[in-house]
Amino acid sequence: MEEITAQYESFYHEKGRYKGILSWLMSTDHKRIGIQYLCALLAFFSIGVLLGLLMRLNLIMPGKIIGQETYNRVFSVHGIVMIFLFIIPGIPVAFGNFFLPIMIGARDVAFPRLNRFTWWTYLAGATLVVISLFAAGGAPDTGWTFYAPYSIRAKANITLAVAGVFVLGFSSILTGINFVTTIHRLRAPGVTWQNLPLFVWTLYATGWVQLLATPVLAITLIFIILGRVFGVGFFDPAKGGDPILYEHLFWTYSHPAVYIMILPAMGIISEVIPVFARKKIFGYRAVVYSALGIASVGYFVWGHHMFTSGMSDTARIIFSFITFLVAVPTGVKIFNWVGTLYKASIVGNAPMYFALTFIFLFSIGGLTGLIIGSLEPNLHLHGTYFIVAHFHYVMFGGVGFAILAGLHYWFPKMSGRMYEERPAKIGWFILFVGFNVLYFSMFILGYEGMPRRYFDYPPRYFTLHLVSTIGSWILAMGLAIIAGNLLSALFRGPKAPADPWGGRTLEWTIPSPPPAENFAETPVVRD
Amino acid sequence: MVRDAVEREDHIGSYGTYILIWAALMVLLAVTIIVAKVEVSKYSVLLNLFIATVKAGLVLFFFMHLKYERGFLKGLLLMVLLILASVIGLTFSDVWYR
Amino acid sequence: MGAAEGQRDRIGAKYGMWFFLFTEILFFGGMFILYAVYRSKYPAEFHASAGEENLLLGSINTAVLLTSSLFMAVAISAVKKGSYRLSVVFQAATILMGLAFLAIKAVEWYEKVARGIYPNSPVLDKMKMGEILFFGLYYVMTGIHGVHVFIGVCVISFMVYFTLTGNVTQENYSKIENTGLYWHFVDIVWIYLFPLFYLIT
Amino acid sequence: MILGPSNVGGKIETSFLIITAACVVLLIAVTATMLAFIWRYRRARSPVAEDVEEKLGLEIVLTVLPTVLVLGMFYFGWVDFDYIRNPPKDAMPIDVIARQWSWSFKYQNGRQTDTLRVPVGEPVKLIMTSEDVTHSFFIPAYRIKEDCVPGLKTHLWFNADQTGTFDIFCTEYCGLGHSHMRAKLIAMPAADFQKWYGTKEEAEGGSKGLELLQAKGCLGCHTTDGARKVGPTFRGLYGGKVTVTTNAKERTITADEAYLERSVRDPGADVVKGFPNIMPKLPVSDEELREIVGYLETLGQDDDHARRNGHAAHD
Ligand code: HEA
Ligand code: HEA
Ligand code: HEC
Ligand code: CUA
Ligand SMILES: [Cu+2]
Repeated sequence: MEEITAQYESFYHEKGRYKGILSWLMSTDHKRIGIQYLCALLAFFSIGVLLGLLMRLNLIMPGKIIGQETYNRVFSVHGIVMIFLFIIPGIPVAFGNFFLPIMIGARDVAFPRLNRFTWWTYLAGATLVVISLFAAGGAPDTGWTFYAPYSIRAKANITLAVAGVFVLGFSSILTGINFVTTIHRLRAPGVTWQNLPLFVWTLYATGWVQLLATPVLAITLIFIILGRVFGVGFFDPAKGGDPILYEHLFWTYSHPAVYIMILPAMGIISEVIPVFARKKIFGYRAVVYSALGIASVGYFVWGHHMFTSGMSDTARIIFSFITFLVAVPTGVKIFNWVGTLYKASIVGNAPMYFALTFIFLFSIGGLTGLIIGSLEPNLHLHGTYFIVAHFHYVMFGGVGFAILAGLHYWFPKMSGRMYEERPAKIGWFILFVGFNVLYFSMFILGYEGMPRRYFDYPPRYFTLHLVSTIGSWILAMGLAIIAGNLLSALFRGPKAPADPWGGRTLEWTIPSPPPAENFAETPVVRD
Repeated sequence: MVRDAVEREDHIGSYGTYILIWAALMVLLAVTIIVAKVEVSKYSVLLNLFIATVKAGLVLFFFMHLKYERGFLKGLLLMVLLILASVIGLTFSDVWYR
Repeated sequence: MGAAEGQRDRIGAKYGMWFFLFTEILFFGGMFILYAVYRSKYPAEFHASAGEENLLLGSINTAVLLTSSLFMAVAISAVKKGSYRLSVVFQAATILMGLAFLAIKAVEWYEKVARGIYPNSPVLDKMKMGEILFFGLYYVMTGIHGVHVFIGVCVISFMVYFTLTGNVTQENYSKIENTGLYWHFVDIVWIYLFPLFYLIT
Repeated sequence: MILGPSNVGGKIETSFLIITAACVVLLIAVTATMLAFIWRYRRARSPVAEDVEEKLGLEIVLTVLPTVLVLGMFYFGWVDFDYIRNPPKDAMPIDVIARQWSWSFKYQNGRQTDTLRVPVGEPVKLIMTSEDVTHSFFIPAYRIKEDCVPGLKTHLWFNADQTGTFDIFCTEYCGLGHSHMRAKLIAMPAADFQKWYGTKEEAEGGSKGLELLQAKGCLGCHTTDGARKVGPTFRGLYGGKVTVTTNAKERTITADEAYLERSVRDPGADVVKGFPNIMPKLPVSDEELREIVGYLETLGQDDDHARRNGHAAHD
């Protein structure tokens, strides 16, 4: 496809109703909104990382730096920030907003003003969460899961934090609606369901999960607030309530939520690998169906978080069975990515490094997911560091590395500048080593019985905690190199061409950064 | 876009149909109250839920024009209801056998 | 197409609204799950407590809401046919019906609160567990439904304004059409709440 | 079959090892294939990519194979599950009561302790519940756990195979003292157990007051040996100086009898400096309170209150 020269100014110079900073804050341009989301996300992510490092530091000398009460608040806030503020909105709102309309040849999303509104709701929700940290009463200390009845009795600022998460959920739902509608309505001629870019497909599946799962969380959180403020005892055994029902409702959202995180990540990987392997993805249709399969089956496995909750044995067996079924479409995806490398011509750029490590780390995370999804091992491993290791592997090894892959892959397009390869790869290597030192030791800790959310522990676990903490420092170093490299490229990098990687999707046909309305004229895709 | 040609001409419901539907809804309301008061059988609760579903169907298909939508939207609605039903079912696999 | 045109994509807007209603189905679904579980645990208490509800007011309210749905449907057809005057009249009637619903609901709540039955009240906390849950669910479900009715009333008020100022017209009626979808949906929720709280005696 | 310190532990360990082995094999297969492709088809060796035709047959194999594999794993996770979950009829029942942040074990003859003692070679059934929020009872050595849910009875069972002392952890987050909500399990020879079971309780604690502290769960938050837990230690408390916050004002008072009683009856009235105001109002009769206070008075006096409470409890 021939290159469209920029008759438009770049969207950085949008001339609208507003000037200066307001031209960003009030803009309904999906690209500007995407970039603002990205900045907000990275800011909250940094807070989460710092809290993570603080926890690790405490765990090698319990009580020396922070007390027990502080530790409980720190891991709760770490979880809340990482899950609700960073990783769930994560890829869709940042990369999705920026690239979804471009990839389907549209000028914007279906409801640009709604898009702007979701950004403000996101910020409002995040602000509420942040206020809850500092207001009298103190930061929430319930863990990110807000288990009742503890969350109904605890004295900390749980009402505020929960209200914040509710608002964030609202924002997430509206984003989902917006994306699903966009994909249905705004595809350019020739962009069909059969050749839709895979990233768009995963956003579509994610949109549905957001739409159908988040409201369940919303109502659950309302129950918590009603319980705290009005004494409505839905989960209070003294009033006939059933605490296990809370867990059901919570995980009915929060398991599908892990697929809200991972599906778009898989989308990024499905874009990056074919580009750097210089060929089409192996089994396009299988990859699409597996995304839809994960999204739909993933809705019905929530009970695997509750194998030791006192739930009926019948339900445990059913949920374990369905849990194993989810692994099949995921396996199909892994096989297809690996299959794409066959007879390829692999170019080793940083995005590809991150994408390939994604496959390895996510496989470890996912396969350990199967171990804890089995009925018997779960009795042992639930509530231990094995779980902590599992979800950090899938969430950072998986989603985190996918974000890093996407960040490097799309950096030239978003910023108009190129980053340097060498530091990126050095950073990648250190991150990879640190990551495994940090989290693999947690598998062993968990197997030996170290419970999670413990501020203090019997001395026999000390060595592994020490190893893990040292890993966290290595990892932080790697992350710093990566971040420093990208930041300096943002200001000093050389100008990026329209298509530095040889990408095939529509965003590479327009200049970097893309002009205000993306396309001079609606593109027509012929396959 | 071509694929929307059918939907371009939007259905305009006639006042008469609406009034008929309304009348039917009122009759069903009366029936459901009677069923509950007379307590014909212990299944009256189920019967009432069934009547509610008929009422909801009338509102959906006529007031909300679902009857004139493409199968696509009907399919999606069905999917959503099935998901809700499955969630309730799975929850009861715990509640009933605990 | 594109940003500006996307705004006028009537079918897109309608899909968006339907998707939102799907969300609402699961939102209320969460409450229905709670209801179903507790009712299966405490059938006798639920049975007994439902007798305390004011069937007359509940039935009137159902009729009011169903009628409001009729008015709304007529108002939309009127816009599509270009009879804006008629539409405004029926929209106003819908709003009145909505307010009447809320007023009757308020009377019902007031009756109960006057008897000391409200969440965390000393009277209620002394009752049986199933009854505490029944009335808790009653307040929460009708309360959240009431909030939806209230939001609907507000939105329809805007529609009246839009119809009068020519913002909603025969050619551009997405807004009112979607408002209608929302209003009818809220009606459907009530259609289920009514038997669950008033008719299970 | 792997034997462990208990029957269920061995079974769970076996299933864990089988499933883990399968996962490791899969991981190695996937990773090795990936690395081999990366090596063989890197730019330098394979300058031009060849598009491979989609093969439906291969896709089907790649879907069916994992399905079979996961069903196998599910099966190995399930085989002994029914055995593990269903206690034999003759199992000795012991009530487990969890509360913030301590455990109580009640035997059938009414004996109540904070250490779980079981006979080796006899099945034991734990009937568990909680008095406040959700906790989880976990014996790492036996590889079993189950939540203790308020308003609900859950159960676990096992048959100890070896004598020994094992950890008990709480693994469901339950608030401030969660990480200190630990206890010990002592598996003892059946004969020793019978002897212990038969003797009267006085033999162990010595004092009625200490028993009450145990039974009421005070020792979940307080210690008698000078270590700081969730609350201040009782050692050296009586007669010493305490800095407390009363109605948002700080003052230093002497810990006399009246103060001790007030601390239990109305814990929020005087909040000890450096501690959160979280002590619950526990049901204690006047009689019992006198016993408790009497016991606390025997724990000596220590004026250096700051040192006493600055010391953190580490195992
Ligand atoms: C991105 C997030 C993410 C993802 C994708 C997953 C994916 C999976 N998770 Fe995970 N999980 C979490 C985030 C995630 N999880 C979090 C945050 C928690 C803890 C919450 C808390 O308590 O705080 C958790 C907890 C958790 C538990 C509860 C543990 C407990 O508390 O007792 C379980 C139990 O079944 C589980 C299972 C699984 C399974 C089976 C998958 C599957 O989807 C994985 C599928 C992937 C693979 C199978 C690997 C790749 C495939 C191959 C290499 C091909 C070959 C393999 C086969 C054919 C088998 N997870
Ligand atoms: C996305 C989610 C996320 C992330 C990123 C992290 C990051 C970290 N986490 Fe954790 N963690 C959780 C989610 C997350 N965490 C959750 C949900 C819990 C459970 C809370 C609860 O129990 O309620 C938890 C709990 C938890 C515990 C257990 C606490 C306990 O049970 O007592 C520990 C212990 O060490 C820990 C450590 C860390 C460390 C050291 C880091 C970090 O410092 C690691 C540093 C960062 C990386 C690995 C980089 C990955 C890269 C990216 C994500 C892309 C970023 C892009 C750019 C930089 C441009 N976390
Ligand atoms: C949930 C944890 C918890 C439990 C259970 C608990 N306490 Fe406390 N207790 C505390 C905390 C925290 C403090 C310090 C703050 C305060 O004074 O309220 C405290 C303070 C005290 C003090 C004052 C100590 C001092 O150093 O001045 C006494 C006496 C006391 N408790 C006795 C008891 C007795 C007796 C019981 C059992 C019936 C008990 N506690 C159970 C947490 C607990
Ligand atoms: Cu009890 Cu944690
Ligand atoms: Cu899960």
